[in-house]
Amino acid sequence: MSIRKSLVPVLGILSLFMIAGCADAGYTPTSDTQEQKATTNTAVTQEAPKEVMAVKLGSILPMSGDASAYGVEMKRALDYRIAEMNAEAEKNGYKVELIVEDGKCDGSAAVNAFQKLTDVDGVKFIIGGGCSSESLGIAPLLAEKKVLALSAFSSNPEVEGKSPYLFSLSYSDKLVGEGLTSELGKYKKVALISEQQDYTQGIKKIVEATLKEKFPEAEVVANEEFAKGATDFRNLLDKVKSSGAEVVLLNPNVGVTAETLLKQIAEMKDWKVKFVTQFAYLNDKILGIAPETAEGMVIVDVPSISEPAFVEYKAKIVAANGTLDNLGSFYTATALDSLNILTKLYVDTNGDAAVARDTLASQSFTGWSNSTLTFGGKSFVQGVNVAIYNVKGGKAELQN
Amino acid sequence: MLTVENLFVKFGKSVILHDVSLNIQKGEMVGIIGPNGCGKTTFLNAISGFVPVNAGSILYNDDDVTKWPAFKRARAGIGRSFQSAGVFREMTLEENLIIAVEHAHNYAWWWKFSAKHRSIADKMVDEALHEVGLHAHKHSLAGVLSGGQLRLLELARLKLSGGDLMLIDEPTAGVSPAMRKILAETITKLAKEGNRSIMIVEHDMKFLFDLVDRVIVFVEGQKYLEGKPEDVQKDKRLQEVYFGS
Amino acid sequence: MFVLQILLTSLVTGTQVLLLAAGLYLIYTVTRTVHIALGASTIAGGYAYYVGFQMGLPWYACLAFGLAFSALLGLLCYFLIKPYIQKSQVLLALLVSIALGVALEAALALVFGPEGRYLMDGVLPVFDFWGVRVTQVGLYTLLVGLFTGIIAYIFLHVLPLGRVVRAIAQHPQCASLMGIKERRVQMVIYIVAGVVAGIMGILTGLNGAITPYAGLQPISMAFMALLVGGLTDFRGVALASYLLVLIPELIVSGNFGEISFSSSWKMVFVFVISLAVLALKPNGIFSSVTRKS
Amino acid sequence: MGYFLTILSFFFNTLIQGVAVHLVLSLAGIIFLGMPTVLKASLYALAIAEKSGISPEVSFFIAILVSLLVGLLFALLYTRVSPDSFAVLGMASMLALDALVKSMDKVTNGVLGISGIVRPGWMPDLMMVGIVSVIVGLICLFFELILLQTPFGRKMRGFKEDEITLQSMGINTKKLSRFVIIISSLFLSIAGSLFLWRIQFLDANFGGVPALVFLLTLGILALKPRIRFVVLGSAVVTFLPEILRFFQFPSSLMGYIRDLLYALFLILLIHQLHKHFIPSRRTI
Repeated sequence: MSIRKSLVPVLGILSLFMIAGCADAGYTPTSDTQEQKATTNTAVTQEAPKEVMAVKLGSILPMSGDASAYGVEMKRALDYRIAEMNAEAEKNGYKVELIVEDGKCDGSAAVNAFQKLTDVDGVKFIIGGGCSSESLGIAPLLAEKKVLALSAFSSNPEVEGKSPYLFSLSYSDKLVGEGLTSELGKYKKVALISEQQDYTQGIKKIVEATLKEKFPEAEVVANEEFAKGATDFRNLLDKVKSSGAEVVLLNPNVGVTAETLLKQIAEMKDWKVKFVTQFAYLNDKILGIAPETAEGMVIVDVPSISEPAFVEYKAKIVAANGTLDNLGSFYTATALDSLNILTKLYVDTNGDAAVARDTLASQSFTGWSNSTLTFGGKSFVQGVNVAIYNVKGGKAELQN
Repeated sequence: MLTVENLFVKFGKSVILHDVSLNIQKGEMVGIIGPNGCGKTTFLNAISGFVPVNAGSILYNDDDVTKWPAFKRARAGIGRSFQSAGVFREMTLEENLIIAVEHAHNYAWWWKFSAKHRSIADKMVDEALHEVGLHAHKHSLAGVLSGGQLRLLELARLKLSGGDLMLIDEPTAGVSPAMRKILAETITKLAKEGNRSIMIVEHDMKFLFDLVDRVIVFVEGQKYLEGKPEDVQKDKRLQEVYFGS
Repeated sequence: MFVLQILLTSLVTGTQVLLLAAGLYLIYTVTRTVHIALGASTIAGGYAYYVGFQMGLPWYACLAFGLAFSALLGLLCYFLIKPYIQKSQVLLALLVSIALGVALEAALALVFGPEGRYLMDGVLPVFDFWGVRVTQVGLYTLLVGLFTGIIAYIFLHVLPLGRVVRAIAQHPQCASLMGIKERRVQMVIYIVAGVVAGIMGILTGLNGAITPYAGLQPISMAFMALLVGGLTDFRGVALASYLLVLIPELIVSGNFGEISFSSSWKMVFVFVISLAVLALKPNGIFSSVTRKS
Repeated sequence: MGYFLTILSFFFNTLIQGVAVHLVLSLAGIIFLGMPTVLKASLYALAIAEKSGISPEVSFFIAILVSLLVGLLFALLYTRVSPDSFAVLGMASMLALDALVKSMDKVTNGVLGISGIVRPGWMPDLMMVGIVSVIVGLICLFFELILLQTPFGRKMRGFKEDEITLQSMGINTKKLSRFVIIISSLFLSIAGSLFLWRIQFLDANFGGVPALVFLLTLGILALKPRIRFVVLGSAVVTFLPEILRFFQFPSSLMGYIRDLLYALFLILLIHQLHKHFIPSRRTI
């Protein structure tokens, strides 16, 4: 009978496992980039003369997929700061080792990366998740393993209260949503056009809720969604136009989708209506394509950091490791703050994540992104307010 | 055994079978001949259920099977062979026959694991293979057999399926004269043993006339001539059909 | 006026699907292969045009470059799928075609990045008449669609090569008996289908933007148009292409008081309609029953 | 230790999917491109049931029920339309379900996917999930081993080669093909549930063309009606992506390189193996 014949390969495969298993010990996944490898090697060979604490931090960032630009640029900022800190390792008394894993801006990949960081590398302090989908993916696992996660640019309001061990230095989209709604509330008939993507869906949910709560008399006459990466919005725009909306919220993802949407609105020469949008349109190249359509558009966005010391420091990182355009000034600041705060907590609590969590939740810290960074028991940092821009002649000018 | 009344088969606008009626008794061997495209194979397909019938009825052992699907008719006992030998080339000869045995006697799913069942089935398969002289190839894939051997295997399978009406479609197509003699013996044995009725569609008139009790000639989807082989052979209308007047 | 505008825009989208369905129809009827990779090769044609556009070539040079690339791609697809056509292994031909589609899309994403690209700068020029608007590219699409339809009709029903194609489609064996070099005709068909698909890719890219993974949805719709329309008559396929675009667009654009579906629901309705039609008439709306045996 | 467990449970999870694909694609020759749809539908059933407060075990049965239901729909469709229509409709169903899931965000949480999926009580950590995957994987493999020895197994092999001859032997090929589609849907949802409990996150983009290519590669590797090909196929598909880790690709391109290599591997594989494939089903 063929059972005997088919057992042979089964045993063969299982033995393959044994090899993979024991090879596992010395196995460091190659998703770390080249220089990362360099740092881990130097840490092992160089015998530190004085007792220097090894601060082991993990990080889950979108290194591939759609948001890869954010992950790659944030890693540049982190690497620069770590190199700076490790140069004075003896003086500070600690040396930082960062293991970066690719979360692919995708929940299941983030969970894989998390399991690898915690099981294989024994990490207890994590900078990340990067995208909101990554943070939401790993949130349920944090408490179980007592791992502290501080995110730099997860802004989806669902992160609020998701896990006592998950914090985000980013403003919550709730803030941007409320800013948008206060603009939309000035009109009776409102239309929403949003892309099916996690950031834009987060914004849409907040705007819908806040409109109902704060502006009951404003009627949502059209609430349109389009699939991610769509390129033809003409029928959708005609439907919104025929709904008689006085103000339209444009809520696409940044980049080509936002540009295509504006171009196809510009094709409708006879449609005069007020546009309100989020930071996707805070981009002179896109506004420049159809200045007369964008005239009078209101853009609600994140505060920008213009403090000279920070601008100069950021310029040094760009000179050393490359551009940070996609990450932007605010998120570069939160990236550096997340590293500094986690390192400080690790040193103060000698790597005890539970105590570090309580400290982070209760006390306040100083950082680049804000003079005082306090969580006050919340998942999002408190005291961040939005910036409002008005478009004039193809240029976005700060209003307040 | 089998009664066909006013059978009409159409494809789109073209009429393939035109008002055909036929009757076959138990144990009778009937041959069907006729020029290409006269509807011989379609007639077999209609009886075995592979082609829908537009009008008329087919009665088999006093069941009206006109509307039955093909597998239901086969279960009722209408066996069928094909021009290009309905045999599974990727399976061994033994497996080809085992499928028929286990289905005809509806063995339980675990029969392969009981020695008793295995020996009974083995005996049946060996016996059938010896009858058609293919026992030497029992464990080789059916794909290695020649055209004639494939037909013999198909006949062996038909015997094991145990139907009492066999529709055989051009058994001699592409078969050497020597093999034709073996085929004729096998078909006769098949009919005599189980007192089965056989209907053979064939081009080779000499092969057919020695074998069957009655011959029917089809022309343009209609029954044109019927009778004993000797009478039909001498009938000048037959010459007209084949060689033109 | 609103409904008229929806009709016109859907007519343009429907023509895009029709162009793809025409390519599919040729390949499917002659070689019985479900050529999924045609979706990815339309996008590749668009990217070829984009490369020319980046190099600053005039539009006709870009077009020539795009179509030449599509033809080459059609040839490559043919050579990769040829062994399976001869041995009539539909399953393997389909799997190779799917894998080819995935490989092409991944390669495009690697070379051009996941972000969309424009084949034309700035806002598209628009024609306004009777309160309805159509983009210049949209008008070209309609003209090309009409032109291809007429050529296809003449090609299939008048010219000798057309009869050859239909002969191979109905009965490949006896076609080769009559001395028709089946191999060469199949190759020509793959190239022609590639070029027609390339035209579609370029027009779609010009009319909006082009992204590497935009090939799967149009090819699925074109295929469903092929099946819903019935494989025996291209006019059925043409009508089905427009119906499968128009009906979902109307449902999605309609505002029936409380329940209103947004445009992300389109693919759901396309699938439901095709399922319903094929369940009722498995051979498509316009197919005539022919003797199978 | 954890990473080894992940690979182990991934392998056995692939094995269960391998059995599902082996039955419907390799054995019966049915081009079932709707497999990712069945998988995604049953996973969403499990996730939504759990999120609405139902216990994981009961949610598992709801997922099984949904997969059987969707499998039945595909089974009825298979016997109604031509094999090519069935293949194309299967692929289109992937796009339709994706659009549906992302648009009904009140129920499915839309593009954000569903996170925090709870494992059953007796399966608290990765270790237990790994062990359960191994056990269930072996049970499914053994089930198919037995199945191939039964009359059903032989009929399926016959079905792939020549459905007409089977019908002429009195076998109801419509019932046969429906049964095999439903059985493979059942296996798919078992594999899917184990995967979901391991990952505890259901991504809205799950089950697209990459998942289809994954399943089809499994099907092609195991095109022979023998169990050892299913095991071999699952091993190759599990360890293939691991090879990629040893090349120093810039991580932002990793996703696309993986898809490209997978697809090229499939084309090469078919090219090598097609010499001894049997011609597809003959109609009279």
